[in-house]
Amino acid sequence: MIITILSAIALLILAFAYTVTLEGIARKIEARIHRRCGPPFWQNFIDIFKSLTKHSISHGFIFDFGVLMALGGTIATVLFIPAGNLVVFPGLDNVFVIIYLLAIGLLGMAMSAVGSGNPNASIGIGRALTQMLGYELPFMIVLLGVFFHFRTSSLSELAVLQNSGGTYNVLIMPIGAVVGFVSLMGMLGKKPFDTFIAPAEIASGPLVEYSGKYLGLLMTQHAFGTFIEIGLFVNLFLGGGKTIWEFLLKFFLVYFLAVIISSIMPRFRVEQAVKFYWKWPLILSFIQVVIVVFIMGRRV
Amino acid sequence: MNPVWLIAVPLALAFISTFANKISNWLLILSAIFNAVAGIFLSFSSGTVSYSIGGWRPPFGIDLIVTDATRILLPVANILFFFAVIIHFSKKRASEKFSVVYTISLASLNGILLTNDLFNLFVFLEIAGVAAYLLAMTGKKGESKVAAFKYLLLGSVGSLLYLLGVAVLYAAAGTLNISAIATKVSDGLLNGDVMLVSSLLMIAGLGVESKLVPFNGWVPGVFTKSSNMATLVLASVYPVAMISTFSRVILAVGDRRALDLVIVLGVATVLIGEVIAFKQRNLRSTLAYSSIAQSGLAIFLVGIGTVEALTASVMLIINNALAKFVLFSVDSYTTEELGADDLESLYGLGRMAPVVGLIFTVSALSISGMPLFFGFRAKLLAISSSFESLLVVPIVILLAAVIEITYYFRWIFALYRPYQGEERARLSLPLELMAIGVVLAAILVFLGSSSYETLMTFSKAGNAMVDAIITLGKNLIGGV
Amino acid sequence: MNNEQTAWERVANMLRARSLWMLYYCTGCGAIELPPTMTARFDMERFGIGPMATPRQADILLVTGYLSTKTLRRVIYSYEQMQAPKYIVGFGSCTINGGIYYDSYATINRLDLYVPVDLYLAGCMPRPEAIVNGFKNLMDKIDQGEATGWKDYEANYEWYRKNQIDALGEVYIHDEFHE
Amino acid sequence: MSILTLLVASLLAAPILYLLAKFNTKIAYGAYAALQVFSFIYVFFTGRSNVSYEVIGITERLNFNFGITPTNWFFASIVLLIISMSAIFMFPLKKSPVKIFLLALVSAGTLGAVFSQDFLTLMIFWEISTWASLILIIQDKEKSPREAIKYVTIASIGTYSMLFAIFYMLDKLGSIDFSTVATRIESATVEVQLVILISLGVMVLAKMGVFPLHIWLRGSHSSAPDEFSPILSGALTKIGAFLLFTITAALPSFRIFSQLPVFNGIPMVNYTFALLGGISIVVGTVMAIRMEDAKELIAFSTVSNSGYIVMALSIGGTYATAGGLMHVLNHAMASAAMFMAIAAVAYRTGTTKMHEMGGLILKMPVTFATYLVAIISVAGIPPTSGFVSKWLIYQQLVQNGLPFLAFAAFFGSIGSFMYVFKPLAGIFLGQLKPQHRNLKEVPLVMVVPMAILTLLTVFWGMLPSNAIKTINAVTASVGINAVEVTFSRIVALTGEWDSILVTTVFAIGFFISLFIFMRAKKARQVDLMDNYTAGDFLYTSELYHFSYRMYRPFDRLFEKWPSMEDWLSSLSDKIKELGALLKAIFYPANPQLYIGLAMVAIIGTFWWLR
Repeated sequence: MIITILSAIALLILAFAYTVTLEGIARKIEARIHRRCGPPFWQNFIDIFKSLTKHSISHGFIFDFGVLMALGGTIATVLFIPAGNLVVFPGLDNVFVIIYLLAIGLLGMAMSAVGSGNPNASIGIGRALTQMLGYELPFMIVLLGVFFHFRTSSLSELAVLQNSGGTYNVLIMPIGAVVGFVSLMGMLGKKPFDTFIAPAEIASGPLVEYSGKYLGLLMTQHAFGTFIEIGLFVNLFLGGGKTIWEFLLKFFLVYFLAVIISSIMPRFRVEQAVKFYWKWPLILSFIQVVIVVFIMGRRV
Repeated sequence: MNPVWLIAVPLALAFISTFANKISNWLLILSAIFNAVAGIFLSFSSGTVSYSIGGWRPPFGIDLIVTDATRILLPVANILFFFAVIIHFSKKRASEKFSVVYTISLASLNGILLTNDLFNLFVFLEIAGVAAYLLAMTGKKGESKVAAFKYLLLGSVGSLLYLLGVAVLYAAAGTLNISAIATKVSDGLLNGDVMLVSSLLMIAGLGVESKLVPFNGWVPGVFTKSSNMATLVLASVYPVAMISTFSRVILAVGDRRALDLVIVLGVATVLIGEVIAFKQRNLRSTLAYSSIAQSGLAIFLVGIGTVEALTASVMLIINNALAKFVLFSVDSYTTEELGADDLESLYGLGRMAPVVGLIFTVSALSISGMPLFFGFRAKLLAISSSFESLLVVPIVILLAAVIEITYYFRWIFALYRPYQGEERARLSLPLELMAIGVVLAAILVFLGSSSYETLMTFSKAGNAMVDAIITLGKNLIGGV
Repeated sequence: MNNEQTAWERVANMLRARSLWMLYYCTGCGAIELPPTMTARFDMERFGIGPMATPRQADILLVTGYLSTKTLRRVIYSYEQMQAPKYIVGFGSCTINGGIYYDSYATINRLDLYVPVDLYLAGCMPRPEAIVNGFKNLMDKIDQGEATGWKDYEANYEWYRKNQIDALGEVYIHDEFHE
Repeated sequence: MSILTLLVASLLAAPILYLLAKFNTKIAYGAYAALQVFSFIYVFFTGRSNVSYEVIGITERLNFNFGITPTNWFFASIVLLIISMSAIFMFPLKKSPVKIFLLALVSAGTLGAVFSQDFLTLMIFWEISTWASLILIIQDKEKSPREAIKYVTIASIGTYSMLFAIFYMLDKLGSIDFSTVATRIESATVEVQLVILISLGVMVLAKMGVFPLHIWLRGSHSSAPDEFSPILSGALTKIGAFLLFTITAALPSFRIFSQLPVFNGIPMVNYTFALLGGISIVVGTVMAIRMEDAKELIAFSTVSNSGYIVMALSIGGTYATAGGLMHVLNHAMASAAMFMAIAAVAYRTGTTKMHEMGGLILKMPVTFATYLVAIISVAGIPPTSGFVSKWLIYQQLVQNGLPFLAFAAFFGSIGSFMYVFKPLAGIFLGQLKPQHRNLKEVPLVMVVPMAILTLLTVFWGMLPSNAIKTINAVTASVGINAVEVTFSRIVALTGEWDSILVTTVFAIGFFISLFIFMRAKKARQVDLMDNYTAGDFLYTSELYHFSYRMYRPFDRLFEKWPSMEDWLSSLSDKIKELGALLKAIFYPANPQLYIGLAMVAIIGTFWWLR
């Protein structure tokens, strides 16, 4: 019990510190690609804490409640992500639970944003939900193949099985891993799939009315969300890690790749994004899962 | 009581009324009352009884036959006729010209239901036919004359074909008594090809009056163009006699092979009738095509020929007669009151005149075979017995039933839809129509929700349809 | 001006100085100087300064160019939608003295009569170097707790309000077509 | 007292209530609600343990067979729960004697159907409730007759298909009892088995509103009286699930079709049904996303969720069967709660068009909470019961390796976020319309049933083991393995999860964020109209409420798809054209043509038969 609580606290702090640092590094990387100098890597910490010190406005009960629900749901989800050998709830970290628990955060965010009464927020949420229907489908279908193959949907067990089997899933199911990565880009809201934020067009969409601490909380939520999404990918396809350091390294590599790709991309319109996801990633995911189910079979 | 009175009394009264034109209406009513009472009286006994006419023993002379089937169908036909007469004459604008025709048609219909002789049947068919042609031309417009003329043409051809069939059969069997021929047929004494030819000719001949495709071209014209009273009689009373006689004759003296044809034609009639009825936007023509479909339904069961099938057939005939009576009288009432009977002009009728709405709904639901109504029991039995045949038969029947339900519900909903047109005067429902409609609707509901024992009567009728004539024939031949 | 700060405020001000999100109100031609300031040549982001989409999120209101009575109304509205601590940067000489259109009936000549301006960037237009320099000055001011325009606005709201009404007039019919 | 007494009482209640309502509608509605609540309590508490059978003879071969088995009890409790809640809920709404008569008839028919032990009893009582509901649908609204015609057609397709199946069974197997048929069907030939199960399946598809027979749902559900929609969607479609469970689980469809081609452990027939379920998930989801009327939207969500139930029960197996039954439970509650919430809103605002409302959250907080929990359940998010069923269904999909069905399941699940959020945003969130400024929450009598359904949804979400244990008893009675559960954990093939843990962790996360939120500076409350407008001034709230065509980009993707909505009307046009053709052939204008036709027929048949 005590160990669970301690590891939960450790995981939360790790997730926050590491992801926010990486976000800062990402800004730096992006700046370097633009041939700029870029902000210091701790810039995102400053941004978050500054936001928390500012004054803010609220648009009523649901505006507050939704933000709390978003952050609460996301924090809850983080606790189910195994980080190397730091596993808070071994065996109970079912991927379906993680994906649906993450949806609480999304729903809270959506409610709060629309509760602000700003149409830009509604448009942004509409786009975000539409895009979600795009990227989740191929991802979930690939997951079906993974679970079928390994006979488990527990994230930590999947990582252990990959490590003990000697090969990572990215080698066993390369097509699936590619699809998973493309879906991950959508989940992270990285370009070209960031149409729901679109600052110049719909004034940053869902975030349009958030000020001060609300913005700070949502930035924290975003950091946790990033940790969950990349953590899922690392554990599913790259075997998690035997130690926490291995996990963090893989995490960094995946995030780095995503940032590099996103910084040279233009932006899809939302229906283009959905069409894209329903074309190549979906076809590839079906190919992958058919290979897994009908040719490879279950892992012995 | 000797059933010959059911024929003789109306015939005699008709004869009198040709001389006493003034009282012909009263004579019609008198004969209708007499026949209704006598019909009911007849139904109290049971079993198959043969009555010889003129003292000649049956295989040689003409005889009338009363079976368990007749005991149901005869009262139904006579009572409905009586109701039709009441509805008609209560309006006080009855034309006296046609009273004789009605009286004669009553006599001939009873004759058709009762006779056990093929040639005698032909005579009654001719009389009924001539009466029907005259009734068909009673419509207000000239179109009804055209329709009646078509009916005349088809009817005469049908009668001739029937007569030809009878002649062929007579040449082969040497007798005209249905029971006697039936015995010979069942003993295999007749040549197969001769039988087939005569059966085909008789199917075609009787098919005209029984509204079997493709011999029923007259139906839509006559039913839509003729006067209300004539349509009521032609659509509810005539089918009872015609379809039951069709099945009686074909089952008794028909070739087994011809029964396949009956199934095919019956099912085709159902499908064609329902599909065309679905298209109609006018209540009376919908009902006309629905009548065609219903007779097809009753007739294809004859082709199956089991007791269950014939029971279903009798039930369908009665269900159709009762329900169509109500539906056609509601239709004639609306055409008179509202001037039209298309879908839009019926809007709101059910709210304006609740009783009309109620009896219409009950009858329509019964015809389309909803649970709780008589039609459901009939259709249930029909479908279950149709499994004797190919699997495609019940499927087609069910498909047709779906179409039927859809268009009947269109009409029911139309009745209850809010009406947006100009203000209409409050409709006053004639008392007798209300009473008769409610009684008939109540009977439909009662029979639909009654226990199995009540429906045993129909089972007896179905049994009689299959067995009675041939049993009688065996006795007769044995007697010879 | 009272310059004493609690420790908490000092930390907060330090953070605020290093993370400045700006809302640029492109009223005039001055905005053309911002892209070079943000992109590779001068790279504003290294100071933690970045553009934000809405006044709710922003710390700095950048009024880039001359103001007419019509735009001033919107500047004030946007400023009031921003959350404290908030700073206004008047960009170019138009915000100081009306610029080349100073004698037009519709031009607002002095921005700080209506909203508290924490920093003016002089020039027509100021070069990116000047902008960066100005922002550095603003950061220093914030760090030391001297950029207190938002407090002034709260304290002297009556005065600002009167000036605003004098320039813009009272609006009696509140709908989309009159304000 | 027995089930039979209850049934007779509810049937007799219909005319009595009608007469009572002529006298005083309030007493009649109160009596109706009391009767329904009593039946629910009676069935729920007495039927759980005992198994009993009752028979009334109607013919020598056919009987009305009633019985309480775990299956009957399970479905009856769900259906009666929904009906009794709606019965309380409808009290303040528009009353009429006809409506109460029909409602009582619907309830009686439903009661008879869920306690039936043979197909004919099931069908007859089902038909009673169907036809009563049909007339009930056309009571209130203008457009309803046109929509009800679709219902009639589809329902009669189902009815006659089932009638066909019943007589076919009687003919080939000699019985229509569930239990006797289950034993005899195994020795029948494949054709017989196929005909029986497919024609019963058509009934299921028609009544549950599953592709391709789903077209009636939109019109009927949306044009039904507001108080009746919860019953229609929550209770009546669930009888279809009862029949489906009977034919897939009680009749051993898996064993008897195992000689046919089998895909991933699922026989072809079941796979086809599952596929139809999958298609209706997708169709229902896409159409629901595109609707602008809240009731039409929920109607399509019913299509989608019926698809889930059909898919799960057709796949069979331990997890999908349990998941399907669980989904019956939580979709009944969720859809009833959603329809109730919309009815409550419509009761106050008089409209169900989403873009005509907005910002009602503070005006109608309980209604909002009801709707919120219901949609969380529909979307399958953890602390509600909706997640449990979806999780179980996914387990089976993974176990059998069914990517195409899984595609549909995932599509429906993720797509449901989109459609359930639309009414939430359109009705409850966003800008308040000026004409709704003085709205109040609905009366207590409407609030209570909504609250009960909400609490039950959350309860079974936090403690699914409670429901799963009951479902295990149901599945055990038909010989399917039980899902392994402990107090808080559910264990399945690919892992386990702990509902209490998930709830606790979520609560902890929530309190962490609440702590940060409280520590930071208190926010200033501003009006909804004080909003970022790019500097423009705003006074008309309608202009700032974005809910009409919220998913326009998504809409555009599906604009050119063929509309199943037009299928029926085009079919009816086809039938009419065929009618015109047949009329031209068989009823020409000239009498000589008839006679020619008749002659051709006679000669032709002579050669055929000879």
